[in-house]
Amino acid sequence: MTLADQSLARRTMLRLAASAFGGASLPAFAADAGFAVANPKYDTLYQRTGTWYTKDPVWTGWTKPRLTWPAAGEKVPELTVTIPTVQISWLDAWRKFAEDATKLGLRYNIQQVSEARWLDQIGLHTHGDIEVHSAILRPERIDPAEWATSRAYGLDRRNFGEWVNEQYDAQIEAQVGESDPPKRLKYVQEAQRVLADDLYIAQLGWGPGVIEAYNSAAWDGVVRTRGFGIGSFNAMHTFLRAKPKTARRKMMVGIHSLLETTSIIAAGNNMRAIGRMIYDRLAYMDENLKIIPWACESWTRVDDRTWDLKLRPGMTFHDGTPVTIDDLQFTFDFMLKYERGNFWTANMFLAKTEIQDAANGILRTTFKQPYGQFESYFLQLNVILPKHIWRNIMAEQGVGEDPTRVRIDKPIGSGPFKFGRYRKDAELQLIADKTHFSKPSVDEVWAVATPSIDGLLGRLQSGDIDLIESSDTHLTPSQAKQLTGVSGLTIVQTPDLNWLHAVPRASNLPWRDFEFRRAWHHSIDREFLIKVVWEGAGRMPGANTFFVEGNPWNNPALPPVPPFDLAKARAILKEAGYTWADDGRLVYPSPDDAGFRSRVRKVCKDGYTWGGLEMIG
Amino acid sequence: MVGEPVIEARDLRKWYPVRGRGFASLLTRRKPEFLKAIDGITLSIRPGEVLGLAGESGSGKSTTGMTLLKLHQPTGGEVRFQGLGLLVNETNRTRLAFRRQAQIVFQNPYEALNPRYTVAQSVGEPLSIHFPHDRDRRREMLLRAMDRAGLRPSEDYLDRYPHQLSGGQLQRVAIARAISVEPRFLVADEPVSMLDVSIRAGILNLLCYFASELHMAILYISHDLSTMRHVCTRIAVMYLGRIIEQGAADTVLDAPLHPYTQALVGAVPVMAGGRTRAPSNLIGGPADAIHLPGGCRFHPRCPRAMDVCRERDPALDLVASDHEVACHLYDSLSMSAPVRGKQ
Amino acid sequence: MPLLEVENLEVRYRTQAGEAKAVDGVSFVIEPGMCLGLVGESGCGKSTVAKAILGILPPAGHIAGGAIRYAGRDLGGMTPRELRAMRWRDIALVPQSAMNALDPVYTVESQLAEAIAAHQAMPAARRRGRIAELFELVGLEPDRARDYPHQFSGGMRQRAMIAMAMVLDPGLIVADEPTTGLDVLVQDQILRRIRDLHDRLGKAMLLITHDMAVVAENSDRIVVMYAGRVMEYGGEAVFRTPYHPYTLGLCNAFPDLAYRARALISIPGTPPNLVAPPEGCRFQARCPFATARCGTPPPLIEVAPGHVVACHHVDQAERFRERAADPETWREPAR
Amino acid sequence: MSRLAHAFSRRLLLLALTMWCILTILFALFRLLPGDPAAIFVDNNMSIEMIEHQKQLWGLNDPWWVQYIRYIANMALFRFGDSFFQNQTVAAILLEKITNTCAMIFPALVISVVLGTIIGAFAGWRRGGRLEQATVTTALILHSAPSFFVGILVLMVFSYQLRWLPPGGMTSPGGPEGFWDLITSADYLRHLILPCMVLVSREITGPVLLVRSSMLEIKGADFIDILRAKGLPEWRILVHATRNALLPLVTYIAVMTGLLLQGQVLLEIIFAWPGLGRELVTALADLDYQVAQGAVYVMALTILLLNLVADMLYGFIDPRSR
Amino acid sequence: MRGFRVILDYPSGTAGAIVVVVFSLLAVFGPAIAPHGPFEVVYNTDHSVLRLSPPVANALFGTTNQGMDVFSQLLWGTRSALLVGLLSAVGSVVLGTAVGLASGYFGGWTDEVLMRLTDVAFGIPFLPFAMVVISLSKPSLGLVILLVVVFLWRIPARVIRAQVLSLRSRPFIWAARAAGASHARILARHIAPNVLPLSFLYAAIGVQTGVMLEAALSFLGFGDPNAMSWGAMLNAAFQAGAMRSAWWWVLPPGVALSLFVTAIFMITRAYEELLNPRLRAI
Repeated sequence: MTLADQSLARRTMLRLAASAFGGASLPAFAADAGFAVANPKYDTLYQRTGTWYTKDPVWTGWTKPRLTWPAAGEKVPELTVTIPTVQISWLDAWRKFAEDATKLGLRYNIQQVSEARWLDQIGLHTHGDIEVHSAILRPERIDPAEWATSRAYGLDRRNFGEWVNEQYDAQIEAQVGESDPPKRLKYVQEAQRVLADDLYIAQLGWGPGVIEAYNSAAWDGVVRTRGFGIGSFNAMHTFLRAKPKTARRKMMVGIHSLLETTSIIAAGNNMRAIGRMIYDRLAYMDENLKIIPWACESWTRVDDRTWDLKLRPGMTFHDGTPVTIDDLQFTFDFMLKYERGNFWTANMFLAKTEIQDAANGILRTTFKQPYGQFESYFLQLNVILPKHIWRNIMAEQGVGEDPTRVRIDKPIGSGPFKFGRYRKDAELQLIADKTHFSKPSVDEVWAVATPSIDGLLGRLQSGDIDLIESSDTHLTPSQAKQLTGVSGLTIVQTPDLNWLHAVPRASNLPWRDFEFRRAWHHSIDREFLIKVVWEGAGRMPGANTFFVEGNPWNNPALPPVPPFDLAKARAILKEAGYTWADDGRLVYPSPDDAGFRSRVRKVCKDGYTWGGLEMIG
Repeated sequence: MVGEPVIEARDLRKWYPVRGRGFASLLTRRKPEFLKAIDGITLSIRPGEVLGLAGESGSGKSTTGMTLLKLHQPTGGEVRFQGLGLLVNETNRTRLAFRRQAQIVFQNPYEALNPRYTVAQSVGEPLSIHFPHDRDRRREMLLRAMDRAGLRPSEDYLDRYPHQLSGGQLQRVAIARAISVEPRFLVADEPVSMLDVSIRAGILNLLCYFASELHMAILYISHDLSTMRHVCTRIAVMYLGRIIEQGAADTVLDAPLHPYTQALVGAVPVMAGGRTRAPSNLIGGPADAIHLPGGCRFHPRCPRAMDVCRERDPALDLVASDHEVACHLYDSLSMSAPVRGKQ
Repeated sequence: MPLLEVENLEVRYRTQAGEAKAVDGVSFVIEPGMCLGLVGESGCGKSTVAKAILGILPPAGHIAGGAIRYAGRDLGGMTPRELRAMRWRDIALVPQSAMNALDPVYTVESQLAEAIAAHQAMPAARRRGRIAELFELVGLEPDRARDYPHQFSGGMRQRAMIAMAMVLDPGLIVADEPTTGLDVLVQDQILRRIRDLHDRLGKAMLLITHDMAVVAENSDRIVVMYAGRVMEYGGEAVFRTPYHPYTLGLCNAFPDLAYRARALISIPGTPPNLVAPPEGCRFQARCPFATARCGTPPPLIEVAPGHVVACHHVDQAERFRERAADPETWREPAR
Repeated sequence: MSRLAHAFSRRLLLLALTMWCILTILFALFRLLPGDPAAIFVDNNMSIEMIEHQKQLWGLNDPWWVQYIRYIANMALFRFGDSFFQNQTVAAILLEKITNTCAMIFPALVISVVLGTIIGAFAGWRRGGRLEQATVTTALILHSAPSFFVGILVLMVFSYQLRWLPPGGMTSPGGPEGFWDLITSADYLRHLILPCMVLVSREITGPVLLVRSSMLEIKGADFIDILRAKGLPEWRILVHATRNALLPLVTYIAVMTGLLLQGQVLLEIIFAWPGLGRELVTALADLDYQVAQGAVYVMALTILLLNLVADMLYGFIDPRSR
Repeated sequence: MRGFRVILDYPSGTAGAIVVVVFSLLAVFGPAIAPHGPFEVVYNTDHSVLRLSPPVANALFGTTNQGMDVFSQLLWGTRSALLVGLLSAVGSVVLGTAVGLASGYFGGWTDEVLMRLTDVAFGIPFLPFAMVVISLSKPSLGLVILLVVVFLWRIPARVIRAQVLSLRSRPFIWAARAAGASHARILARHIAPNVLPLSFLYAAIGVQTGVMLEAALSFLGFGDPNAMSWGAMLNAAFQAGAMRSAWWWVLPPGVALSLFVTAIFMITRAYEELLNPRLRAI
């Protein structure tokens, strides 16, 4: 289930008119609450709507005691983990982690809340000690900017652990401004090293594996895209290249839900992926995640912040109008003028576009700053909108400045699939555009909404669908096992890039103590998650990084994940001055333990600088 | 017939609002309409006297009984019990005192007892309310009441449940309950109309006994004039919330004056009378108690209606000693018409 | 030939306690044009007799013996089809509490029309005419025919029931407690209407009631029932010179408006359990004059022409009448 | 004003009052439960200024009573606003989903009522028979099996194993479009069979038991004896009895429709039926609170309106209450 | 109680009573006899997980996809299911009876206000409403019970009010009033005992409805994730896509649910016939 993450992304779509930047004046940070930030640059991390977290009674009620020096003999408090109720596997894993932690004298308070509440809580940083989250892949999320920034960068408000490591942040800031991929890789790898070294996030497991089943009696040549599998609309290679074995040239795809808009500007995950099958992206990735030209035949780097794009010649929109460089320029103009949602991430640094050579279809794009994510964000996320349709659409529909309110009932693009018929929450027909340069072999692709895994498996078994759209739904090994006997079905596993991580509240006690973090890492039985919960379909994480082995941005030379070893954990804690109370609970080192004091002040491991919250008093 | 009246009602009124109350009618603001179940009646009963209240269903007989007992709150008028007004200065103590003195027996004996109570519990309930701390006295009064009600020997009945008793026995239990606290005033609301002929007499005789021997004042409510002959000392005839004729039992039954009473008496089949009764000549059925006709409320049905009947509401006037009638036919006969607030 | 002969009728009900002999050997005869009054207290089986005659006993009840003959034809020997054809055309019913006797969701007219339609083909217009005619006859406004039963008052409903009973011009009308629950004035009107039908149209009637005065006023012959059996059967003499102690008791207990000063005397005790009735006379347990002989079934003795009494002691009737007037005679024996 | 009109206006007023209470509860639920409503609308990626602007747009900075009045006014006028995530008005979304849900429940309702009445009438008429016992017991067992359980079982048997019937949805992919074309097509009927079967198996219990017990009551009524005494054939009497027994059914049908309308979430998920209940589940998961709020409101309103209709209808059908 | 004995007069009532007693025993003693915890993973001898196994010796009803023992889960689930059923029944009936008594007995504005409240409760669609509340707050058994109570009290309230209204005008109540009994005495001694059988009936119906609704909510994923209940088991099986193959996982909770609900139905039907003699007439 990936609804949670979807919503996070989707919430971006709530659009803001371009004029939305009205200045709301905030009261001073921390006023008299006693909070202070080591490096004032990071004040903004604690800024929330209309006020500061330091003014939020829930947040301060939680944080203040955790920033107060523990008294002599004070026990390490219960550690709160908040898990959305839909994530049954997370809970299964944490039950075991909690059981093990008890042996260390740690108590977990596992809170289960509805997904809505969970999002609400992590958004307000009131979720407790640990945020658990899993990866959901989209092509652009292969880019390091995505997770490395959101979960660990000191200025990002999705940095739920409020971990502020200035050395790490320097690498993140450098990679964003580095437009040369090899150099950027260096920064990213260095950032990963800091992250893994400082033991901030905990990778719980790599996986679960991408296992899928498809109707091999009817289809040949499905394509396994690394991390995405065979049936993803985000990586549509199968739909472009699969060959029908029978007379039926329609491919039926089961999909969890189809309850959305058909406007690509307003769409959420699924529909946006489908939208990009209808509209052409500028660049795409192949099954090995290598960026390949798509609607842009090629692109040339002019300097740090300037690129020339060359449009692929001979493309036409589905209504027969040829695609011209005008359309491309119009698209960027439209995005710059209105769009602050889905395409904002791709275009936030774009400064301007000029037509360089109309005859050869060359457009020059200029950015506000050196731009490291040009290929992975800018080229992959942007599409070409038909100018003749979109030119006056905002005015015609009277939607003011908000492009998400535009209704596009029958999208027309230049992509490999034409929009066929659509019934919300039921079915969507995509008709292959045989004139497209990628020339799909199928005639049609039908997405059939089936809201339960049980229904999807049943339909696979009965032959009503050929495969399952895999952005949302993979099979577990036991599900795959159930389908192995079914004639005509073939089970395939694709190398995966997924993970499940936990982010502790680094700025708070006891996590402020690096030695505690170190011991904690040893208390996590990652193997249980992989062997039992994921039924073996996963890998032991090689390191505490978001870039799973197999991801092009992975740093192969990282310190390994601390192994599950309760004895070692105990030894570390003992070494660091922790003791155990009569009831077995872990007790903080004595208040005059100088080593403890200095570790807690520094938060980060020796060699790094802490820029975040200071202890009170 | 001696002594001061035990109970007296003066210009007693009980009106029921007919339209629904509540939020919605607050909002719709409809004018309230009233069903005038009792519309200004005056009566009194002395110790040892049995007043029969006769009339068709819907005439307000039962409501009168309930209102006299304050089981319904009167809308207007006055009820005096042993000379004291009941509506003023009511305290919990006076309320209880009144409850001890005034009791009721209902028509349907099958419904008159709590099905989950034994006879002893039912009969003993008033006692335990009024003498909560005196066990022996309660026991004694209980047995006396059972004996007086003819439930002999009482041990046979004490532990039985209502469903184990016959209708007649049930009615005796109900009576025993009513008289257990030795009240001075008893309302008997159609006490025999649901009983078989063969056992009616016993109940009626009990009532006579209470009046004559225990000097209770009894209001006997019935539509059956033939039983009244045997029980009542006086009879009042009600029509649409008013008493239209009142007098000694034999006088009213043998020489009724009001055309309505005449019709009522004439309509009772008699065993020995053969087929000699004259046909009733009333017109139509009773009027709507909500939209009462102007003038005499009986005039639309009255075979002898005159012009004056349509205009003026006749008062209950004395026409002979202990015989009152509210009818314009007897205007000339009326002796020293007592002045009571005429509308 | 008598119109209706009931001979030794036995009706039994299945109850949880066993079979109850609700009617046990009841016989009487109704001649054309005659009104027979069947009087008795509740539970004596008088309504069961009516139901048996009409063939509408509830599922738990059945005729266990005897015969009911209408115009010489035994109802027991008829096919259901013949029975159905006979019902209402020959024997109609004016039931107790007309409140529930009419289907509340159909108009009165349609319920009358239905009775006609079930037995004879008649064009709708003529049917309506017939109904209007009957309404006039019973004193209802014909335009009220299309009202629903609840729009009628109790008296009007009972009149409508009479009209319905008359709709096929039956040979016999069974009136089962036709005025119970009605006010005196209405009761009087209804009874007069029924008597009128009987007198004027010569309808044979079976009038069932617990009200002795009603029977006395309206019937040619009287049957007194007690606990499923006939106690006394005869003309008006039944009440004037009763022979049976039960009839005596009833007369003493009945408050009559016409008698001024007479002590009312009730009959002590309760009716016998019909599942296991006593041997012999059913009244013996309550009878102040009972002797050992009463333990055997009493003979039916014709004390006067057409006046039959089921008692061992008819010879002492004179003495009984005297003693019965004394309340002490009926004093409940101590148990 | 006639009595009926007066009763009707009184009922309407009460309905408005009730609806107002329910709306207030909804308002309180969505706004007073812990959490910042702004967190629902905004993304952590946005700048503080954008979020503030967004709050302004949604009116979240207004005092609660201003929000409350605006909310009640909007709801009363059926202005549910726009869906956060589907750029469509909530009203349009709900209308479509209600239509779909109705396309599932109405056939089931009709079958349940008609069949249930017939079975119930016979069961009540032939009281005590083995048939009656069997009917009642079967009805109870069918009613007790949770519909989601039964739903999955029938899917397994008829769809996945035997492949006789489609595994869910309202139509096959590419089936007929347009409301009338759809509901008159054989394809839709084939898709309807399984959910309808499950629904009927469950909902038929109500009419069966209700008609049976009112039949039992009516069977003892005096007028049935009279009908028999009138010499009417048995079936005519049965017609009379059934017509009387149907009166309480009218109320029941309305209540049942309301229950069905709100309660088909489970079946809609199992049978992939694009209905109102499923929309609500998705809306909640997506935090599309405008839709969720509108859906609950519409369901509550439907229930109340159906109750009103039932009361009024009862007034028309039962001559006694006219 | 007299009622219980009469229920046993009906064969179906007896059957129902036996089933309910068995389930109650399981609810009380089940967890003690359960070989495993509700979430405990069962391992094979070679320390691999006994995953999706049909019934075997050390997992009587087989295991789930996570290797948890279905038999143990069923026993634990019986406890939570019955707990929800019982508590929501008690809660709703106590509340409903109180409202019904007050509203029916005192009438007037008390009645008006309480009945309008009941109207509101009748207008609330349960499942949607419960889903909204749970998704806005923290799911727990307590919340589920509370919601079921909020949903259920309205029916006993209305029925008991009607009953009280008819009782209130019964002569024996008037007689008690004439005897000087206070309102409290009449309510406690005369009215309440006479509506208790109805309350009992609605309590039984409440148990059944509570169990059903908890199962439905759990099945939709709105149940308490820490409580193992029948609905949660079905939900787990459904989410695991194991419905079509792991019959040993699906059938126990499904059958238990149907059986329990049927059993209560049987009891309430028998009890209803007891209360309404018309249904009993031969």
